[in-house]
Amino acid sequence: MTVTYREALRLGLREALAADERVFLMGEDVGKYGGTYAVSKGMLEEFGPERVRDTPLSELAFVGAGVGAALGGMRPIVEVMTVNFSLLALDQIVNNAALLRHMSGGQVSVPLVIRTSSGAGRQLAAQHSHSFESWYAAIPGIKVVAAATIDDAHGMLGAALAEPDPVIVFEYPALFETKGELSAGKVDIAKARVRRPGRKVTLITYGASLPKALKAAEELDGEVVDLRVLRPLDTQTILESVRKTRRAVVIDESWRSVSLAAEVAARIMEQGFYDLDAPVARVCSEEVPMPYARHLEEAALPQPEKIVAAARAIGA
Amino acid sequence: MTVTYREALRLGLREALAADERVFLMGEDVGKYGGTYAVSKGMLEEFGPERVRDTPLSELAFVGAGVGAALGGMRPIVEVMTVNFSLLALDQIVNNAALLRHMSGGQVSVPLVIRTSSGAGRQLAAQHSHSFESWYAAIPGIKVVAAATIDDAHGMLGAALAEPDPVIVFEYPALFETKGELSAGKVDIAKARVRRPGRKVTLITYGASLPKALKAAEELDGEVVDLRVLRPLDTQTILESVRKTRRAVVIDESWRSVSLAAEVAARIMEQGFYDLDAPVARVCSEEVPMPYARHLEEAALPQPEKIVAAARAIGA
Amino acid sequence: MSAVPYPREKSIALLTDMLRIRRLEEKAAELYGAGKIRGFLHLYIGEEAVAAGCMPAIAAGDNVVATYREHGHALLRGVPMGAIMAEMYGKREGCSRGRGGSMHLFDAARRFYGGNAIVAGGLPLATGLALASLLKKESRVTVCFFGEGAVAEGAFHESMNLAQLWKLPVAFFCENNLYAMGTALARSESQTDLCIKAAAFGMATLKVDGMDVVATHDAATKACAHVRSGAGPMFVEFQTYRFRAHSMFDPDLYRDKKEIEEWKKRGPIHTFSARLKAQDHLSEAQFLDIDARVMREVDEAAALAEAGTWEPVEDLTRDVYTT
Amino acid sequence: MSAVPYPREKSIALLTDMLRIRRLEEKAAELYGAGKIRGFLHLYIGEEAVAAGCMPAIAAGDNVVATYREHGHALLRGVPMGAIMAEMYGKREGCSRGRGGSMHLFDAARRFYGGNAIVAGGLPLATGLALASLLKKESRVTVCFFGEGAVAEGAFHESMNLAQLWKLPVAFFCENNLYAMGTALARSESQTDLCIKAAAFGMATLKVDGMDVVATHDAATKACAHVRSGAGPMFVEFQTYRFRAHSMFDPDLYRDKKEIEEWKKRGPIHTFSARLKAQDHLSEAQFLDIDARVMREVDEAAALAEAGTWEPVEDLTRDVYTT
Ligand SMILES: Cc1ncc(C[n+]2csc(CCOP(=O)(O)OP(=O)(O)O)c2C)c(N)n1
Ligand SMILES: Cc1ncc(C[n+]2csc(CCOP(=O)(O)OP(=O)(O)O)c2C)c(N)n1
Ligand SMILES: [Mg+2]
Ligand SMILES: [Mg+2]
Repeated sequence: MTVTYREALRLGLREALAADERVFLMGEDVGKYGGTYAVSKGMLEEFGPERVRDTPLSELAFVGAGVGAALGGMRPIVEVMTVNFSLLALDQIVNNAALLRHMSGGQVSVPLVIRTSSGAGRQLAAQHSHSFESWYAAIPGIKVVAAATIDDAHGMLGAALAEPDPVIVFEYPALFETKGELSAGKVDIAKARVRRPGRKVTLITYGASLPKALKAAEELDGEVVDLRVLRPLDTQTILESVRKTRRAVVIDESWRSVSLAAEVAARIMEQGFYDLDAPVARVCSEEVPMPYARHLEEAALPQPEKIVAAARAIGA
Repeated sequence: MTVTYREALRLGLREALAADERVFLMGEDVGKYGGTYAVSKGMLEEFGPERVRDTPLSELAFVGAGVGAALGGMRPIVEVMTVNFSLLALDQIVNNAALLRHMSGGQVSVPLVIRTSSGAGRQLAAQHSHSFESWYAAIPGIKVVAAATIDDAHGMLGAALAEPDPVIVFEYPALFETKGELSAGKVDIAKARVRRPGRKVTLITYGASLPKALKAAEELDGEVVDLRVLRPLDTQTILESVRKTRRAVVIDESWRSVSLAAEVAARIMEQGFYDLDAPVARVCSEEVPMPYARHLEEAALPQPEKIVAAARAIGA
Repeated sequence: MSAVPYPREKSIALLTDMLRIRRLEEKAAELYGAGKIRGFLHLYIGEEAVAAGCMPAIAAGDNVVATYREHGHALLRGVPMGAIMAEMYGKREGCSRGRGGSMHLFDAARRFYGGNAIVAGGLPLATGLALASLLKKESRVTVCFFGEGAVAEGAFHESMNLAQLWKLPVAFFCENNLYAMGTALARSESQTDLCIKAAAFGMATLKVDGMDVVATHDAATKACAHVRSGAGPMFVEFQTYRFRAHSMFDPDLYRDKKEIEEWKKRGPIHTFSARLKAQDHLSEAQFLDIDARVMREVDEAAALAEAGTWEPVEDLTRDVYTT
Repeated sequence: MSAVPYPREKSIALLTDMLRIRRLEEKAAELYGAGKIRGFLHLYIGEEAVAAGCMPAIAAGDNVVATYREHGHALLRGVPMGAIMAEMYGKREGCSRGRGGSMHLFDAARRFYGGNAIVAGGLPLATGLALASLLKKESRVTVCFFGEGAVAEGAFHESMNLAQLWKLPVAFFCENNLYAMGTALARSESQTDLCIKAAAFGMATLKVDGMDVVATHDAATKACAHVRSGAGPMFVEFQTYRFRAHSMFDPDLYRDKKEIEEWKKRGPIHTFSARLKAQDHLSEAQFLDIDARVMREVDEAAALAEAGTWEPVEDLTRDVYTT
């Protein structure tokens, strides 16, 4: 079946609500409006206002309420419109969702799923365009996944709901119109995946940068690793590829400094140093608040040409 | 003059308030209580309630009010008791303090200084012990400094207030009782500093880990670089030292994944790869919410022995 | 239909202001369709009486903080229409140099502090601007516009408390258009009388018909005088309605078409025009003449934007830091 | 001095509960001085009538969420004193396995969800627990304790609105001891009548003398019945006072010693004892006997903590994830 990324998300969401009575969705405009990106369109009608709950603009409280509802035996899916607004809820995500299990000595689990969207590319300017996956990937106690493909857009939510611990699922508006084949099977949320085999350089990425890396790989005979799971990182898959290609470029839409790309580079350094023929390179967003003007936004983001140039610069 | 780190902070604060009428301090319990860590003790009496303002428990609003007051021509010093609570204010720090200048096309500056404390070591458990310097160091538009010495505890605040842009000054309760000589001069907030010369390995760190690194360096003939400025990083000083020692260990109290230590390692990789005789190693906090029990807390944190072991493991 | 209690000139100015917003935004919508303007575009059409009534009540030395639905506020604060249009195009001639776009119009010289797109994010900012005025003993009012959706946010609560506790010179102007995106007020607030919420902080409040530019102007005048007198902050609820969808992406399926039609009957421009006509302060010819002038201004603005230049890509990272 | 309207047995139980908190905390303070307990230790001494009155009104199936000043709440919820003391020691036998310490007492089996040390951070959690009950159609009340300092936080505002909007079965029990660390209520809230703040959400409210265990017990009973009936949330303000400093680090210089002395006259244990004695429900000998029993419990708890074991360092990273 050929579907768009958005349809895949919607299918996954409907299946999740249909499969388990404990699952419910809450967030701003998920119901009557149909979801900012129309992902939850039709769900209110299908599952009713108890299970598809529009919330007031109160990110801190409704994310925290998700933590509480998870403690109380439900399987909440909390939607935060964009990761930019999630900063308002970060206290509840870090200090409650992530810590409660450990600080109670292992007595409780918090099976909360947070869905949020990330990334630029639609000229939404500085307060709506940043990528904070890197921060979430730094927090012990939560898992973080990023859906870059049709199958992951469809399947990651269900896999996240099967986890006993908090999972943040990143979705990418820049990919919403992409189309592809939906396979029948389930997806894991444990492993990175090689999306394209190649010989000359490993391109490591996630989320909306995956198509850009794939495009660059054509020109480079590059192997493309889609991280998929940003916490805990699947270091093994990365290292296996690097061992083969001996060169790596990490592509990450985060600002460069202290990005997930830095972590990947540091791990390759620590565990694959002697496999490298050249230093690991990074292609990240420029260190600038995302500008509105299209040409500036494009210049601020990772692009296939920059990836190719970075790979060439390390000899690929 | 021999003073404690706390006294140095207090001196710096008093000088800042005395030097410029536009400077004022606000935060929870900075006034009547005298500051959680007694840093602002006596300031209310000396400078009055207009300029030493106790705030309600409202991190988001009073940090945001600091941004506004800076726009309005003041030089606010906003104290957030610990960096853990700063998560509640992160939206204002990122989406206003850091972005306003750029998203207005360079029309405004936000000369706001945020003082906050960071780090573990006093058995305050998971909600009061984490280090989020790494996150702040990732944000374009702000500067981030960490005071690890008596002189920096004294001088960084004044230097921060001289900046036209937002600066976050990290202070370390674990160091509050340390004593040392206070020199007369001003400090810059531009460069890292070599705190101890050495030949065999470069130990790169900041904040409360500095004394640990210095201790480890004794045993290792290590050179210790105190980053001091966490954003923008002074890569040059790091590279110069690594060029000499050919080995580096980065010590960072953050959780290991996506830490500032990762960034330092990535930069050394990018710009100093061919100077290295071995991979850069990291000694960070274990990826666990900080436990209360003392022996577990100690085990979770970087310690001199771990630093020595990490350096030995890369051949130093 | 009550008579407008203002001298004709003042009334005509208010009418012209409303028309300027309306025509600017109609043009913006058209240009959005043509792909000249991108990103989010939030139209103020239907709500013009609020900005038009408030802005003349706000002194040149006062501060204004607004939201992403701020074309009208920026325009009437004095930002040239061409600079606004160029900003929406992303051109260097834009009032935020093309960095901000529709949601982030800024004009520091006119003390117009955005264009803030985090809901309720402007309230702490306004509170701080007012704190600066208090500390500097300036007789400056800070006016903060925001939608009723913002009232649910913690930032609202914390800011209201700080402002009232410290008696800050800030006016909170809540544009209650009944919807936050697709969420009706009654579906997001347990207490739908927003003045009761504000009064619970001990704050002075006013509730006014936001479709009537006379009412909004009088309320804003009162509020600014109250705040300027040192009596502390004030909260004003403007009851209004947006005639268009939330943004250009919104299919607008969550409200009754009849409801929209009912509100349109109260449209601020035609009702005010009718009153002026009834009292012989306006003729149809005069209206058309004003409108033609406004349309010329709009066309010139669009032409300026069209002719504007792109920031060189090499300058991408300028203005992240001051130095 | 009004008579206590309860059967003697019930009164004695309330008295005993208050004493158990008092003696446990006095011991904890002593052990803190001895370096056995570390980190932050926040004593509840003076406020015992609140937890003691509330806990018997809360059913076994209900949920309780508390703050870092929660020894009393945990104890009266049924957490064994030894498990509390061991937790403060950081021992494996502690109710949070030594991971939490004084600020993070947990007992999932007793539905005691902390021990939360981010001020107001427990309110969203409690709101969510109540939401789960609503969705699961359980007749379960969630009771959330917090200090008056929390009322200024955005989390309070957002949670109150959600709870009332959705008519959630949650009781907000605000322990107003007049100070948040060194900040007096009047210096942090523009509106110091907290019930007015709560009522602005349309929520039912009660204000009660938090020094009188009869008053607290009756109020908590009423509130839980209200919430359990499906009538929606309720806010109760308990007016109380802490006799000790905020934490062991606090030099307590921000309040008048006379003020403390005045409040001590209203101390919940001696006033309640006096009433019971006046109505012949208690003799001095009986009091001493109860106290001796309580002291034995405290000594046993301390002994258990002392004899407790340390979690092996190899287990440092356990319980970060469930799997
Ligand atoms: C913190 C935050 N959450 C969500 C959004 C997405 N969003 C943008 S506008 C809006 C509705 C705001 O409604 P209201 O405050 O009533 O203003 P209006 O658009 O009606 O003028 C929402 C939910 C946002 N920008 N910021
Ligand atoms: C969000 C946050 N800000 C600040 C603190 C530091 N702090 C701990 S307790 C406290 C005072 C809280 O007062 P209140 O809510 O009245 O409770 P009480 O201590 O009086 O019981 C403060 C400021 C914190 N723990 N969390
Ligand atoms: Mg609205
Ligand atoms: Mg209190």
